[in-house]
Amino acid sequence: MENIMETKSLHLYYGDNQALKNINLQMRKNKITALIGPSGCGKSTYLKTLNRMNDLIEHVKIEGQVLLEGQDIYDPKVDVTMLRKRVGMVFQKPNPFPMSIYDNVAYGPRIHGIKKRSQLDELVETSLRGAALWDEVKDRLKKSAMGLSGGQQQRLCIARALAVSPQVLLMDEPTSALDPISTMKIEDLMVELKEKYTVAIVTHNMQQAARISDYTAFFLVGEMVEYADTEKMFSMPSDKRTEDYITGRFG
Amino acid sequence: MENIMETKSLHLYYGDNQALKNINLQMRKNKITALIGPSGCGKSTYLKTLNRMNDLIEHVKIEGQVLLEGQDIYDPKVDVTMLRKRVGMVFQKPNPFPMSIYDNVAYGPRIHGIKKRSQLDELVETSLRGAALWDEVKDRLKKSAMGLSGGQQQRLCIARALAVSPQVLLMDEPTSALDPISTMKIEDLMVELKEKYTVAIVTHNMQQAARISDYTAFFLVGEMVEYADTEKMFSMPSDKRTEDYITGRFG
Amino acid sequence: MILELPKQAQREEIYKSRRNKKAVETVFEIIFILCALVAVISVVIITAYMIFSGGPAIGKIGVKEFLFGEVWAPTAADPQFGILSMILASIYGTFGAILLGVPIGLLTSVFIAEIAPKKMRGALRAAVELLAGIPSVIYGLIGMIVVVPLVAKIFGLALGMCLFSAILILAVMVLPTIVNISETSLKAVPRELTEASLALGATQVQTIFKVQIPAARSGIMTGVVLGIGRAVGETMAVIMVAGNVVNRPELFGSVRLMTTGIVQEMSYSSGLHREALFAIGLVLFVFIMVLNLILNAVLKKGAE
Amino acid sequence: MYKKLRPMDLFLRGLIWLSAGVTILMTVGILAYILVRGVPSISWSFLTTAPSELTGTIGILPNIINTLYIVLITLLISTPIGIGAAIYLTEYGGKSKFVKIIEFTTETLAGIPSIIYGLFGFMFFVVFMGLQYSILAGGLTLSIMVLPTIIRTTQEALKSVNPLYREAALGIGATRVHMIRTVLLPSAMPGIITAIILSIGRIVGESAALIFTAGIGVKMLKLTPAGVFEHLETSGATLTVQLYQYAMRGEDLGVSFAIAAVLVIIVLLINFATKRLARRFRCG
Amino acid sequence: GCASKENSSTPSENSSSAGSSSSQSDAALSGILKLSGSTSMEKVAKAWGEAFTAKNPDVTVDVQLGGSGAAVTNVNDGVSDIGNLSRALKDEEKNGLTENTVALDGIAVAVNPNNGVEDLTIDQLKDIFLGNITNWSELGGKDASIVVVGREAGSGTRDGFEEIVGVKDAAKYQSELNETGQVKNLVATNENAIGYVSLDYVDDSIKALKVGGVAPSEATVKDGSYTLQRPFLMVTKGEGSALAQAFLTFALSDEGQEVAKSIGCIPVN
Ligand SMILES: Nc1ncnc2c1ncn2[C@@H]1O[C@H](COP(=O)(O)OP(=O)(O)OP(=O)(O)O)[C@@H](O)[C@H]1O
Ligand SMILES: Nc1ncnc2c1ncn2[C@@H]1O[C@H](COP(=O)(O)OP(=O)(O)OP(=O)(O)O)[C@@H](O)[C@H]1O
Ligand SMILES: [Mg+2]
Ligand SMILES: [Mg+2]
Ligand SMILES: O=P([O-])([O-])[O-]
Repeated sequence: MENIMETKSLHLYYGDNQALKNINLQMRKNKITALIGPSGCGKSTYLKTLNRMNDLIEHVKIEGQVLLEGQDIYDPKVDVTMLRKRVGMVFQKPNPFPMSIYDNVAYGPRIHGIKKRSQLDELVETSLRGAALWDEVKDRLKKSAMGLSGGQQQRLCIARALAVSPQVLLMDEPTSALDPISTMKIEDLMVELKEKYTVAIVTHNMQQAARISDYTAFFLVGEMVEYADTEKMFSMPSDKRTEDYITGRFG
Repeated sequence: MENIMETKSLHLYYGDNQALKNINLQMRKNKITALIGPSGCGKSTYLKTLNRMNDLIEHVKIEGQVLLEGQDIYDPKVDVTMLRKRVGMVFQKPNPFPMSIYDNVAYGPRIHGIKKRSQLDELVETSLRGAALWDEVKDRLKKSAMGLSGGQQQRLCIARALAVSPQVLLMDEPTSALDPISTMKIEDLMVELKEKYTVAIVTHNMQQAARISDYTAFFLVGEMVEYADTEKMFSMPSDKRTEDYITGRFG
Repeated sequence: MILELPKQAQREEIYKSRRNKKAVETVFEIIFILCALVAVISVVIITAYMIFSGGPAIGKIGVKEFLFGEVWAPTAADPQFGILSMILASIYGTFGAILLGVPIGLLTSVFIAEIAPKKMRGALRAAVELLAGIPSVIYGLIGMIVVVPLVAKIFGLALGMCLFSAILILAVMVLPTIVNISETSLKAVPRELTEASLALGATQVQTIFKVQIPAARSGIMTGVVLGIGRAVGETMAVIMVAGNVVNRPELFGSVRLMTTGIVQEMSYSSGLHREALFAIGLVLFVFIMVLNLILNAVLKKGAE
Repeated sequence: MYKKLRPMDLFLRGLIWLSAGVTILMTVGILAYILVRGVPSISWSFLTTAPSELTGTIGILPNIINTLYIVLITLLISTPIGIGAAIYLTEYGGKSKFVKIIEFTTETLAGIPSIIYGLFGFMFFVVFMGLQYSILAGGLTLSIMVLPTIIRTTQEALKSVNPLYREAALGIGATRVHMIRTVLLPSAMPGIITAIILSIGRIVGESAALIFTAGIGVKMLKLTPAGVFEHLETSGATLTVQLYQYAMRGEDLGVSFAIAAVLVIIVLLINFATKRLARRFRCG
Repeated sequence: GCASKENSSTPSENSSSAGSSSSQSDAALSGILKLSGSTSMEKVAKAWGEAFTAKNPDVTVDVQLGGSGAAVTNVNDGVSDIGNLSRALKDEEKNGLTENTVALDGIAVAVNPNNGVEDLTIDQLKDIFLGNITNWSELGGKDASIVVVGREAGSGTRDGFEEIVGVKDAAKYQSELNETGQVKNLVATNENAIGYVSLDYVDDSIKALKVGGVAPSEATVKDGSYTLQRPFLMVTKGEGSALAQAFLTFALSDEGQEVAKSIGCIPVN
């Protein structure tokens, strides 16, 4: 099995406060990896280290390595914008830009130098199709994205991320703001996406993790307690704490 | 069994939106009644009709009757402040006033005309004892309440409510913001309180409802689906939807 | 479903940093820093100018003679530069304005935030904003034409231009500042506190005075401090109603405040006289700076 | 449980109503007084001529033009600088000491009374820079004066832009400058326009800082290419300054009130515009 | 006399004496000419400015106020090209300045038209302004306290008045105002006020008292019988710019003096 991303003895500190402790995790290519754990355990923090969104925060100190196809992404020579193009991110709350649906999706490609109208049109369509949103919005591409429902907005954000054709797609609780039907659509989508992309998803919903992911990592107060095949993790976790958490005994 | 509060065919509308539909519920004296149901089903709304906190919201329309010991509390002649003195409320998020611990507890009694220092001292002590907080704060009564931990603050709010000696105590998810240890303390407290007060509690935590309440009402999109003895409700709910909810099949 | 993405959008080396992109970033960052520096430089230059043009005069006149001298005779054969009367007039004027403006302003803000019918609030706010937007010269005009004769009539004065008239005008002028800021901070009082109080059986008025106003204290203080700043610094409205004679301040006597003292003589003064006027400016400036520090302290305390 | 009378409540309630009543009556009174006395004196020729000593007529066209000039110069200088500074403070500075210093100085600038700006502007621009009493000197002085308004309001606008937009843009690989240009500034635009309108209000209402810098000239603008620029070098009274002149001399109170009415109408328009924008701001 | 526009229509036959530049260069003149100083001279300076611009359309004449004291400071600082003074230069001010007497002016002692008093002696004025006499009844008026108003410390009018009346730096004012027009306004609106203004500001809204039995007018000022008088001066730094010189020449020309007279000033001879 091929690993696309890998973290080696990763430690992360917010000021004096250690948020990640010695994380070693290999993310398999074209698989969905779910990150679970109680609130504040460091899931989001971990996700953000994977495309250096933590750079925006002050006083963050990172030790260890994060490799993308064997290259250390924290190497000073790395161009962060190129990295983020390859490792895309979808956030917990849908955050479309206050512009048209079309412009939202075209935003990334334009940044990365695509100017030709026909090419953009094509990209926007494929991305929206990819995010299972095309049919719902194809007649209103020029309308503001703010008029979409929450679920549609979230899929738009996914389309926006797809439009720059990332290798890895990071999703931080992408369905927590959504109703059950939208949630289902996005779950289906993720499963489809993994044919072409590698997906990492943070979720609070154990059922969701069980339903869609191939691998699951369980975090607890900054540590990765267990990382395993999802099926195995949910049927017979090797760590007592994982079991407690999965069966709802705390959290 | 004596009923202290009772609602008869209660309907409540926020503008055009009906939030409560035909609620008939008798709250037993000196018992704990738990209100459960998925988010948005109207639990908080129902609780607030019991001491007319809904009066603060515009465009609320209420039909039906809410009786406190047989008196309709929505009678125009009713003095709302006296009603609220009799039907106290503790909120989801601890909300102590930004003043000393002592002044927080003495706030209600002072408002209701108690000025004598000795009397206030005594009331503050009994209320804090009642809320199982006395030992922790007796040496810092003059310190700001903002310096207390979340669990202590919540117990302070309970003490503050007790200080006006209500008959009924309404609690809206009083432990949702708290850590497990604080939660346990407050649960113990509630069980103690029911000897002297009648308690209604909204909770999202099924285990909590099962642990502490005598009666449970299950709400779903504005309707009260089922109301029964807690033990019965959790062992053999009579409604399919209740069962689905309790067993975690939705919500 | 299979995604077909154009070739151009395929993998690129993450090391391939585009140099001109970096350069643009840097250039803009520098431009933004420079913009930000303008504010700092302005303050530095203004401060330096105030000190260099006002400081020496204080030295020549003597700190004590300047700040505590009561005779202001800048063009006399033996000139004297004592500004005590002006300082006192400024302080009294400001104090009076605050004394009148704060209670009215605070209660008005309570009215707007809590009591007024919802539909009225917008109109009220608009009215207060209008009050804030009216140029001070117009207050001066109203003061001259309406207030001054009225004060003269009511109190039987020969001339209505006096400290009292100035106080009335200043009180009106600080009102919107106090109303606006108090209202904002009253609205910012967490709803939970209000609910908690009401749920304990407190009436609305009790809740306002025992919970909401105390909780909004730091915001209200901010309003007061800003109001003081506005009153101390106001010039044109005051010059039109205060009489402008350097007198030991009396409520119904003609007074000259620090600000009006500067305007009154600035354009024709020369030599030590002009420096002395700058020195008044310096005193005013220091006053405002101190206020500012107090304000910051208040805000910081509020944030805790 | 039935209602009872609470005298203290009633008393305090009465005080609140009284205070609010005083404030409202005063506002309405001031407004009505000015409009009633001023509007009848506004005529077409009053608005479109220059005053003349030779013919003894009074007109405020030069004052209107001077006001526009000063507004324009001030905004041309302070808007870009103010926005740039605000961007630095919200997007680059973080919580560094430098940012604290800038924020403190901005506060300071905001607190300095306009008479001090007048003094400073006179010493620095009029005398030291040799600009004499001129519209340019006035505009430069006011540029410093309104800077804090623009910085702070823009800062607020930038801060209130949904932080998720920033993450989203950067998450796709946009550079910071690109993100600012394509996402931040458009979203903050209503706030920035509000800042500009607030500044216009401040400039239009200013007098103390202008009397010593822009002076009290009432020269007509010469409508030649050179004249348009030459006007910057002449002194010029804005409407407010002119109002002060007429009011203090009391020669013709009708004129003072007419100008006051014009100013009040401008203030009303400005307030109305900011309200509209704020509403759009909230929805957008 | 100089009292008002109506009665000053006699054409002046005076010719200019101070200026020397010829009028053929007028056509080439352009630029901005900045004046500042005396508020008493505001009217005449602006009137000359208008007339001068009418002849030389490319010239802008920009008149600032500030009082006579400002004239000297501003000319020395280069803030103004010409300074207007409603008094003679003091010795210490003469350094490097060229002075031109462009008109004469009387200082009118102004009271409210409803005031019964008509005539005061210099000594009575002195007592009033020193605060020795504080009630109009002491002067034959009604029983009301006197409101003494004056000008700020740099004013030429104040300087001239206090000098002649003998209350230099000793006058006790109840209000100090910045401009001639403000004094006029206050006196016009306050029945008990007394102040002093330039003669060309006198109109129906105020009453100019006789001083020692002499009413102020062009004739009494010119023959010196009205003692409260002073010159109007325009000063330049050194020779002044060509534009300034041309302006002064114009002011002192027959045409210029006619303009001065038309707005109520007393021409120089
Ligand atoms: N910007 C920050 N500065 C300082 N500490 C932070 C910051 N962001 C997160 N933390 C801390 O780091 C820890 C991990 O936070 P993180 O957001 O990764 O948790 P999480 O697992 O995503 O939780 P949740 O499920 O609530 O989103 C927490 O203790 C949090 O308080
Ligand atoms: N002030 C209000 N105005 C309009 N609608 C409201 C208001 N408060 C609540 N609602 C609506 O009434 C319904 C019931 O709300 P309520 O807060 O009672 O739910 P709840 O059961 O307490 O949910 P939760 O568990 O999330 O607290 C919801 O649909 C809610 O959107
Ligand atoms: Mg998270
Ligand atoms: Mg609720
Ligand atoms: O303004 P003055 O003419 O009195 O100097």
